[in-house]
Amino acid sequence: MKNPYLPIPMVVKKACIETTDRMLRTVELAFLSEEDGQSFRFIPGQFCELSIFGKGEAPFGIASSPTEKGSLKFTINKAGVVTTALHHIEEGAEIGIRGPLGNGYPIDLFEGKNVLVIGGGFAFTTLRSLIVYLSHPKNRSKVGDITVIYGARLPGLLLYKEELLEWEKRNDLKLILTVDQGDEVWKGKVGLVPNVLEEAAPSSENTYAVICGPPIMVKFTFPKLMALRFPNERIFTSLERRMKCGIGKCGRCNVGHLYVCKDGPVFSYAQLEKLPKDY
Amino acid sequence: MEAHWEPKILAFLCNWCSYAGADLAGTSRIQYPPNIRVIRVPCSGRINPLFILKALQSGIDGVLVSGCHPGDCHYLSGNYIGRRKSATLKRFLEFLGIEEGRVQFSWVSAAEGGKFSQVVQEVTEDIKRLGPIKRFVKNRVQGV
Amino acid sequence: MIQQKIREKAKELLSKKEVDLIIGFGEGTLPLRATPIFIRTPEEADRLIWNSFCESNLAIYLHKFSQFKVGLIVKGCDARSVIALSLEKRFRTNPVFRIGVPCQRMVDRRKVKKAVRGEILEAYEEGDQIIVKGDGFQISLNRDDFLYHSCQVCTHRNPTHADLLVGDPFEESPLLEIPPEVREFEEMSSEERWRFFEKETSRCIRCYACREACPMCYCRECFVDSSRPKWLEKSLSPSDLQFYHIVRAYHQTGRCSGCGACERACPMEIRLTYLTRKLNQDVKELFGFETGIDPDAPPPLSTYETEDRQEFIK
Amino acid sequence: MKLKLDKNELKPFLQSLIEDYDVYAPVELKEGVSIYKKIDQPEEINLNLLNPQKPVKEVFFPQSEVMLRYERAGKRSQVALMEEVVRERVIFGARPCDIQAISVIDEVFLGKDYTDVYFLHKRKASTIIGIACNHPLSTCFCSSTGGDPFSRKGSDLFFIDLGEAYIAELLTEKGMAFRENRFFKEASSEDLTLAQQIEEKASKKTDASLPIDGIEKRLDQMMESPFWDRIHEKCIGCGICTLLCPTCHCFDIMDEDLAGKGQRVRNWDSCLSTLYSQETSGHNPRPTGRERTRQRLMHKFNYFLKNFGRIACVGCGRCILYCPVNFDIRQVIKEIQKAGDS
Repeated sequence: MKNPYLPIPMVVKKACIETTDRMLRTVELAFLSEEDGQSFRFIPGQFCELSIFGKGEAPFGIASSPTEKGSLKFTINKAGVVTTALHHIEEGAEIGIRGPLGNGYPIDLFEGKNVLVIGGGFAFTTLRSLIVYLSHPKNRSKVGDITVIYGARLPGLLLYKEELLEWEKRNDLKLILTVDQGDEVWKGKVGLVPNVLEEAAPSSENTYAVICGPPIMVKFTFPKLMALRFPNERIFTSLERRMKCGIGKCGRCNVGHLYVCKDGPVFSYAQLEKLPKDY
Repeated sequence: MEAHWEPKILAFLCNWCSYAGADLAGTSRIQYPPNIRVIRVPCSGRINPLFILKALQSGIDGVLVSGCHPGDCHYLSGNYIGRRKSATLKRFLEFLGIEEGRVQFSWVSAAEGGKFSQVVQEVTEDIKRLGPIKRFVKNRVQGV
Repeated sequence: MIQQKIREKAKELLSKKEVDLIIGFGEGTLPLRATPIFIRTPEEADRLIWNSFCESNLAIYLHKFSQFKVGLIVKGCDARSVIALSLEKRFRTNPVFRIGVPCQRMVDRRKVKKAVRGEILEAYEEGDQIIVKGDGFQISLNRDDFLYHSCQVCTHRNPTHADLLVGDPFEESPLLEIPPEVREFEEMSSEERWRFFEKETSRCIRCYACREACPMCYCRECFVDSSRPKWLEKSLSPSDLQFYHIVRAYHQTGRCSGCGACERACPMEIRLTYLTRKLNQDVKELFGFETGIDPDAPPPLSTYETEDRQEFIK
Repeated sequence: MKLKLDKNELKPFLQSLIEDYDVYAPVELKEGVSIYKKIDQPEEINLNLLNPQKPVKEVFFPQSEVMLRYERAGKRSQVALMEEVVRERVIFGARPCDIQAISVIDEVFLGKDYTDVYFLHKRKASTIIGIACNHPLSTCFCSSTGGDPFSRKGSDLFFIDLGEAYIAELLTEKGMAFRENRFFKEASSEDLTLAQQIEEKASKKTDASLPIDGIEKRLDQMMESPFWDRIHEKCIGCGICTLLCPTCHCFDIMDEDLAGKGQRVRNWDSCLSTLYSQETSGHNPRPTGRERTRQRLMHKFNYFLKNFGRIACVGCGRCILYCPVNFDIRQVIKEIQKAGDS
């Protein structure tokens, strides 16, 4: 029987610092065994436990899209022991991963619908996965309009800057970037994500909203979506909790009777409303 | 006891005195046993008892903490505060059953290269007499 | 008697709104036990009790209730913990109102249980006797034979610096100078002492109840929980258990009131007070300091005298 | 099948078990303190305490368990999994509540999505010999939580103490393997009648009156109730109740490393610890004793029931016996009823 605690060996293919504060680093991992690579199937919104022997494990949303074959990307905020190690790890080094874990975004539901993606700060990772996935030539026709609102505190803190530039050029994707505080070269919007959302006022008709960001942003975005008449069942968000096992055994990440690692991390607002406010 | 056993001794030396004392011993070509590994600290008052315990647990056979003579502290009172910690910790460890002499203290000024050498010799002899540390040291599980 | 007075004082303080709540003892759900209770209205004050089972050091609750004006029932040890905490500036905003009760020394429920065959279903005090009853038995035990180690040797049963005192102060002398097992320990060789410590700590299950029960263990991050630096591992390696117990005790140097809450809390019955007792002795001998007696004397490890002893330094 | 083991045959019986199995049984570490431990000799067993402090779950889910060992060589790591159980095990002397509790943990660890192989292997390799509680304590309330002092559920063999002998009931396939055991003999009808009488007497002794029926519904309404503001007040946040609980199964995973070699270990964890749910950012969804106490009780009496159709409490009474401040879960259950009904 498969041991769900055994990490799959991968190797760091590429790594780069994303932001001017140097707190966010994206690592691209390749499978050491081809077999592992082939059997690893995931959907946007799922996560993995990254494992560095001697330091431990920590959960990270998968930032790459299932359409980007052969490797996995993760963007890591430097905070604790494992994330610091992940910031120091060199290209070519081995790393373990366990996953894919969790449920992911309900991409089947999105078929034939418009998708509104709202992101803030470094929680944009799994949203990148979603956007790349949906806008892939193979999938683009399956959904209607794609609108992306993405904000960060400062222009330098936006993730995936080169890709953002490319997305801006696309005509099948509407991208609105905003920062809390601009600088001399910033040409985009200045303002908080909930306010920018209110101003952009995307139609809720036939549309699903996906939000991921710091708790405070999510908290203030929900009412704005309500005002735009998004029904609860069509708003999805990804929760973050302290996790260890990632498979619903170790306790700790539950919200009510549901486990963020196993039953989430993606929940609809309708689900969250029924759960205790324990997050 | 293993035939070739040489004790490992960790010495926490105050930057302003004992560390310079050790340096002086070196430049003056005064010999002292090579058993000590030096960690330079800003003041003997900086020594957290956890440092000493962690060293012993990791298999260090003896610990020496050396700072400035009373009245000479670069920060005025660091060594006095350290002295109280040292006094209570030393007694407590001995009470618990860690052998007397595993953890030692000295005052060595920057000018006392000779004294430094003397202290290291004494400490090394004491630890040799005690033998390798057995109590408290962590027996790593197989493979670790 | 004392119980009645405690209730009266509590009612008075609550009705005059001098305190937000009274923290004291109420009837426990098990024989030989009292339990901490939190009284907010004069009507509830009749739930307060006083007997030889009021073992908890209630100063532990001052952290939890720091935003309130607390009236605290204090025995000698609780009172000294309050002083020690205030020396460490734990409650600057709301001073604690201390209702002092001279302590008759508390009964060690485990000792009583072990002296009896069969389960104790009921227990009460009658003069200097404890009457215990169970299925088919009733036994009378001499109270003073069943006291906590920490209580046997206690020389500060009268609360220091209480805001009011309920009951008459006792003459301060220990029931026992040194408990026999401590004397035994002191006569051991270094090796034997280590074996004893090793054996005791080997039962540790790392519940940290000894830490949580101690009013002085309030670090925001305990050294055992620190991940950077990681001082020790969290498994049951004997050395890590010893590490924890050495540092937990040593961190009490000059801060421990000797209440024995750590030892009472331990579900594995690890002997702990002999460690802190030794530290208290040393601090008294070296620096002339006793925890919680002088509300102005700085904690001994945060100060110094130029004439402190140093014969141990080369 | 019901057989009989004379008490003077107990030691040879256990000795024979030790030869064939790893035998785990209650062992006294100090007067009044015991745990389940692997024994080398029958004399080590001590059944004086009804329940050892640490529950029998420890045999299946050790407090500290090495999950894997690793060794780094250059840029690659060698990994060795530590999930195998080398020798078959017999657990002797566990009480019905503790055995019930194992089936509670089964629900989580043997879950359908992922199987905790460490637990599974130990579970499969074990034969459980339960012992009936002739004299339950006043803190026992198994009869309120769906068990009773003579519950055979989960035992492969079940012993009933008749004074001079044990009745040995062989209940499962694993139990039936002992059918031909040379120390067992046939039980007489008098023996069986006596066992019956003891059972009837004991079953009346445990508290069956706790209002646990419907507790889930009551708690559903109580998530934000001021009830929690008061109930946690005296709790000092030590983990005794959770660490000694036979059904609690939370754990933490840590690496223990020494210069490129090391092991990944899991250790029991407790929802009452501040760090349990504290995120690296410092944010804690359960910042105070109020939320943590609520989590402990909600998990046992509401969440677990929602997920698995049963409560996660077997009424062993350990949390009552060992709590330093006399936090009594029976009282809390009653107060939940009061609060829920008002």
